[in-house]
Amino acid sequence: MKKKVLSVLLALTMTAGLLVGCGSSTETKTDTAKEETTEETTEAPAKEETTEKKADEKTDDTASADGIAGKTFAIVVKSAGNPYNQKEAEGFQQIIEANGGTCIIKEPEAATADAQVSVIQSLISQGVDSISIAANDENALQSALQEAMDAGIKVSCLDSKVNKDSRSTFVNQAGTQEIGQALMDAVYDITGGSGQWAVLSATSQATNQNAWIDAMKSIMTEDKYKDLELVEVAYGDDEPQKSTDQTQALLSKYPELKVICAPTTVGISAAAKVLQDQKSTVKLTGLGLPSEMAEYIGDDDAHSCPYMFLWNPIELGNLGAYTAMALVQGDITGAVGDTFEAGDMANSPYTLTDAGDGGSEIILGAPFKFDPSNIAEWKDVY
Amino acid sequence: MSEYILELKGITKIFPGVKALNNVHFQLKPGEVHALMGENGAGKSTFIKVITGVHAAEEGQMFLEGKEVHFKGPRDASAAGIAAVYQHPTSYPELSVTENIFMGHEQMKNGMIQWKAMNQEAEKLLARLNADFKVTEEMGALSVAQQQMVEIAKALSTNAKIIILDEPTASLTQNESENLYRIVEALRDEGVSIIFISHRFEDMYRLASRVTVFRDSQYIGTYNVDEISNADLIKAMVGREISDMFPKPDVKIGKEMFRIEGLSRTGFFKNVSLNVHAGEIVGMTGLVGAGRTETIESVCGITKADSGKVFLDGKELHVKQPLDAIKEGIILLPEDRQRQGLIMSWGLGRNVTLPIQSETAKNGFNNEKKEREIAKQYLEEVDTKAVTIFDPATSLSGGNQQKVVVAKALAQKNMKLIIMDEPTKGVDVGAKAEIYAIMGELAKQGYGIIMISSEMPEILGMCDRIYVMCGGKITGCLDRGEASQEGILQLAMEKGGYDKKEEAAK
Amino acid sequence: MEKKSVWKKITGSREASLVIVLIVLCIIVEILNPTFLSPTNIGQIFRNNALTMIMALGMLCILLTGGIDISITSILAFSGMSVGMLLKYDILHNTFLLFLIAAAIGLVAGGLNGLIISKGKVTPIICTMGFMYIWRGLAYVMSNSAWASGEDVAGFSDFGKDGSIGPYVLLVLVYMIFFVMMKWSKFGRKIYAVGSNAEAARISGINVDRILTSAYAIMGLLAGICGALSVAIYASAQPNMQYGKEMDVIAACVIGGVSMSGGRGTVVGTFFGALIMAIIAKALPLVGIDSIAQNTVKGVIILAVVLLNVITQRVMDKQNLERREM
Amino acid sequence: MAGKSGRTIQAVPQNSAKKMIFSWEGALVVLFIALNIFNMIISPSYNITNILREMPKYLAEIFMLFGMAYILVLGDIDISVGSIVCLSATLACVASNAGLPMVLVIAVCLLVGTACGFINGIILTRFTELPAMIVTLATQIIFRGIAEILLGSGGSVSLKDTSGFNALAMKIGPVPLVFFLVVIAAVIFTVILAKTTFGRKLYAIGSNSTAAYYAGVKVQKVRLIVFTVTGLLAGLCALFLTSALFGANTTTGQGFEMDVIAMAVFGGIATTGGKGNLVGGIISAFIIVLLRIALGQINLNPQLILVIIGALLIIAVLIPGINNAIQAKRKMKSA
Repeated sequence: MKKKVLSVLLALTMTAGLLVGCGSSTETKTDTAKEETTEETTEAPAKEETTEKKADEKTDDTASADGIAGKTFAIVVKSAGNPYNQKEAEGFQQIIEANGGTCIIKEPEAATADAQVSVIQSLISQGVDSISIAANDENALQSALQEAMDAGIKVSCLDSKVNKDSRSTFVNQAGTQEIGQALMDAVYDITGGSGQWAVLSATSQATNQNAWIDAMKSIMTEDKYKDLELVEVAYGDDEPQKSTDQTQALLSKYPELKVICAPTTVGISAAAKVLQDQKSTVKLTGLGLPSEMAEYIGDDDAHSCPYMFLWNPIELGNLGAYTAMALVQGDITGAVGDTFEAGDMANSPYTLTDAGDGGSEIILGAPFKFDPSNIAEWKDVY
Repeated sequence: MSEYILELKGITKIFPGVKALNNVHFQLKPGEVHALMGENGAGKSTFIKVITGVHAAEEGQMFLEGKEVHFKGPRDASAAGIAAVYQHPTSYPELSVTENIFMGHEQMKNGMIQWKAMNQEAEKLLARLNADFKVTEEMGALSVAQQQMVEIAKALSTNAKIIILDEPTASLTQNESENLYRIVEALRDEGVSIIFISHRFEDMYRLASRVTVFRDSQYIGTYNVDEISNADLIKAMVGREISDMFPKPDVKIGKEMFRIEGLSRTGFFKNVSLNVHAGEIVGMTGLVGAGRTETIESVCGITKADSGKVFLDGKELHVKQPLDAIKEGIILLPEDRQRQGLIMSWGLGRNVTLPIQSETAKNGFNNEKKEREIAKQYLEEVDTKAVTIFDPATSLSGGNQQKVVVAKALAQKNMKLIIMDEPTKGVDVGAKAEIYAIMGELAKQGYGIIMISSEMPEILGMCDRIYVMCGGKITGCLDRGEASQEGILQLAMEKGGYDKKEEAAK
Repeated sequence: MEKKSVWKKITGSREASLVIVLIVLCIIVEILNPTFLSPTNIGQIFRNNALTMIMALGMLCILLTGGIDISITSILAFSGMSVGMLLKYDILHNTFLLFLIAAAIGLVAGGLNGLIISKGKVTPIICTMGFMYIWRGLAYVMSNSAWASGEDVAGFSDFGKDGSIGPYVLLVLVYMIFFVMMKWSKFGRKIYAVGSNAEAARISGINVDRILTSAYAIMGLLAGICGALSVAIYASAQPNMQYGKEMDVIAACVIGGVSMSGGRGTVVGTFFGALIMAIIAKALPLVGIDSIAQNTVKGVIILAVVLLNVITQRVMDKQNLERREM
Repeated sequence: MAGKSGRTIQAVPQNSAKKMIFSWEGALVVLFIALNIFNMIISPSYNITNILREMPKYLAEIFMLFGMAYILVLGDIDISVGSIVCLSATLACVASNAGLPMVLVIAVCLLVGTACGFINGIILTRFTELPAMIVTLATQIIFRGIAEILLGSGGSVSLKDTSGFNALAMKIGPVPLVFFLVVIAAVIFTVILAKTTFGRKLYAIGSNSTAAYYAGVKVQKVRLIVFTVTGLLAGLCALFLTSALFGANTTTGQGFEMDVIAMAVFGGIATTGGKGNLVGGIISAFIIVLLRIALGQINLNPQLILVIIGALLIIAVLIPGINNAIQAKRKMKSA
């Protein structure tokens, strides 16, 4: 009896709450149109039609309007509490706000695709105009992002892509092939052209790292690198403790090892510390944040890493912002061959190129080399 | 200097919702054994806890050797030379005997516990009590009687002037009790004052010189043991007269209904055979650890026997789990009511209908209305002192809890054999008589009854036949006529049992 | 007769059976990879797992009282992040003071757990689950998405540098203190008493609430110290540090024979349990188990050791019963 | 019968409105209403369409609440459910990509979950000495570990053909299919727990498993069933999660176990067993989900959201204790 009454009460409050919710929603500006159409139509196809129509209207509006004033741009990073992501988001925010737009920086609760889905859903609710995302999984966000696109939101990704059906375009920090080539040449250079080397990656599932490692492997088949032997790809799961264990295991398993290449920011700093503490002759290269790695970069034996690479996450964020603005303003649609201006960025204007997966991409530039000569200058930037 | 070593005046203790003690008095002379009696719930245990500083009384004064004292905690009492051995052994099963003895007053040197010295001291204490176990043994591995001895050793280790024994004999067999009596007498002769709480009259007669009775949280009176009759004492405790303690009805014994043949379980009991007839009350007695409870638990499917057969009404049973036994009509009233018999946080009604809920249910849905009716019927039938069937089991006294367990058994319609394991353990005298009456009634209705008990009077008073066990074997079977306390004791301490006799015969 | 009692001692003691598991594990790994038992490797085993090993002692106290604490790595992250931030923004560089601050943060966090559990009568797993979210979240908020990098913590990390004896000294010191405390101090024995029978402990004058609070406070203290130690060893403070590792700590204790229902467990057992976990972590990459299979192997080993404990216990019980046979 | 004193015992249950309102569930209902009002004030996007759109992912989690509630009532715990979701989702994707028809894919997903739950149950019932916490901790690592092996170096698998899973994600009007399924499951599980003999047995075991065993309850069989069903529910969760993610990866379902335990505990189900009911659990699940949605909509730092949930959890479990203390004091005065 008690429970029956309770459930009735519950049902009542739910409906009441929701009704009031609908009422109040009509006051919100961006949602109004969509809201009413979904309320009136019950069939799914009809809904798609209306939302598409709405999307068209929006594009028309923005094309004629001046700039992006009043528009909201969201950036979804991979995870919270990571300076690389933070710099990327800051770069994004800087450009959007300079141009009069509103910027939302969204961090998922955890570094998982699940958590990013909730974030995207929340952004759709808020009726943002653009979502730029650094994906934790290439495919898992597809349905959420398609829903966003159906709702008229421009979706682009940066840093770590989603598949071609889930995005308009991808802002790539550097070409996969270029990164592979740069790292491979670094290994060749540091080993002196022959000997054993190993890779310390993030998780075995990390999309970017896997792509780069694959690129390195394919480059290694060239005749130039025939004396190099890749002994193992170890995974430190982007945890300092596990990365340390793995680095130490590499050292004791392969006494002949000459170079470790760590294309991940957590892995490279953990490995750098191990090598430097042990005064090991093994050298390190890879991709790392200058601020994290300043301690370990140097040409002498006291430092474990002669040089490493990265791109500028702030510039990546900047370019992501320009791309999102161009999409919202209708300057580009995401088709290969589109070009757009990106303020005073070095390589502006940028052109969309074929990403190799059927979609388009925009490449920021070549990876940047950090060595003892410039590390001091960059370590305070990012 | 006062005549009394300990004196309490006008003690009142209030718990949320109840007055556990209402203006009670108590006087203890140096070097006497003073019995404290009363039904469960009369406030004895609370009173003890007030003396030992576990509870602080709301009103009243306490004098130790004439000086008023205020204990803020058990430490103060212990420092003043008061030690208590509680009803439920307050031991630490995972810790060693030494540690149990010295917990709270370890011997220290430079901030370090002196294990070696403590072990030696503990050995001395145990030797004084004629104990036969090592001080390094884990408490949990000891028998109840041995644990009791550790508790006494613990009291002695504080050089207590006053030792309180709260129902020390409740879990002991006759000769274990005898040993305890000797220890208590020795302590008394050394000048220690002892407060002794017990439900057993024999304890009181054997040891105490004076007795104080509490009833319903109130002080009734203090009497010299020599001067008060048994009936008067019971009347003081219960508040009414109990005419017949053991109302054993004259029942015509029917045909054999239940038989065990050669039941064995490694390490617990071996080659146990017994039988029960319709309308017969069969007793099983022996020392604690003789294998009585373990045998019965195997019969009821709680544990598995290694070999042997069980027959009910001529049909061999294959009991794998308790439910199988219950379905066959073998109902067990387990020894430990609070752990095995009842779900203490539940209402009485739910407890009664737990085993039969599937039978009253429709398509798996509980028929709550019918369950309430059944619960009410049987709880009233055994005359449970409760207000509603929704009262939690925790709110009842031990005796009434036992009645709920009985009601739970009675509610099972297919009951044929009822096995009661220590049915009156921790039950006060009034409720005891009522439980005996129910047993008699059940026998009259033709049920077979097995009663496991360590209490000699009820075994002798209620049983038609008595099986005695020792060391996991049945050492003898006595008829009502031929049974005597001495005869039973002799069998209970005899090792070897039937086998030995058979071998001798060969 | 003498022989039998020695044998009985070996089979009867859980620590002894742990040593056997440990030796077997070491032999297998050593055969598969002969570099395993090199001094460097052994040193690294202790250094890399110092955090788990130290926190296992606190967890021992808590499991002894019959509780559990799953907030420890969040407390660790919070205190570690505090240390990292103090260093990053050049507020404080004194190694000793930083450890002291980390310890104080841990003590307060643990004490809070203890107070809510003992005075508020809240089940430990729920209370510490709440704080697991809270401290971790606050670590993120405090970090403001920045890490303390190797350069930021440069001087401080010398304490935990490979080659520095700092972590070893700390490890040995903490184990010695606990070994003495749990066996020879009144406080240590009171923890056992409370876990074994809280009601009895209350009656014998032990302030149960205070012991409970202290146990959680000690756990917090160790977690706090480990926060600073983690920053020193890995020369980096990140808000997600040691995420999920509380389960490793609990597993280490259980493998070491600490009962989750309270009252049973020793410092020596905990040490061996933590060591087994450490060796698993160290050995898996060394023996060439494919890295994607390493978690499975780790889980199977934990389960196997725990089941082995139960089976051994059952066999021992059965033998005891047969001995009792008349 | 003998000794009868003619005393009667009340057997009519008292149904007082006051008791109901002051129950934990009553408080939760009030909180639920208050929360909705609060949410509407803080977030302009908080309306039915958005809630229904954001909810399916959380609804999939709520499936596991039912199993977890049962397990907590038993006095056990299962921290492997998140990993079971991961393994089931992985195998479902693998099966779907292998070209199996949707019906079989669903069967695979549910069977894998059930099998995992059964493994937990078998270990726990065969080795009753072991606490559920440590066993499910080990299987938590193992189940996700197996998924990691299956997923291989990519670490994620995506559906080649999403049509089948699209059907699962379909909406009836604005309401997603999964919402109806959750409601149906909620009714079934609530009724079973509250009204049937099986539910009563769960409470009996959770309150005192020894006494329940003596009273003829097949304790280990019931535990085995409950753990297995929880596995099945985790499989169901995996199915709907996959229909939202179109794939699976090694982090799928991570942390779900803590989410559902928090929901159950906030709903008044004690981890010590024998207490609480699903009405409370379900209301609290919606409270937590709606709070998350609203706070997400105002772009609060997600870590702060976790801090708030953590604090709410602790306050929720502290209230009964404080309440008891106050009541005891009041009784003390009246006595």
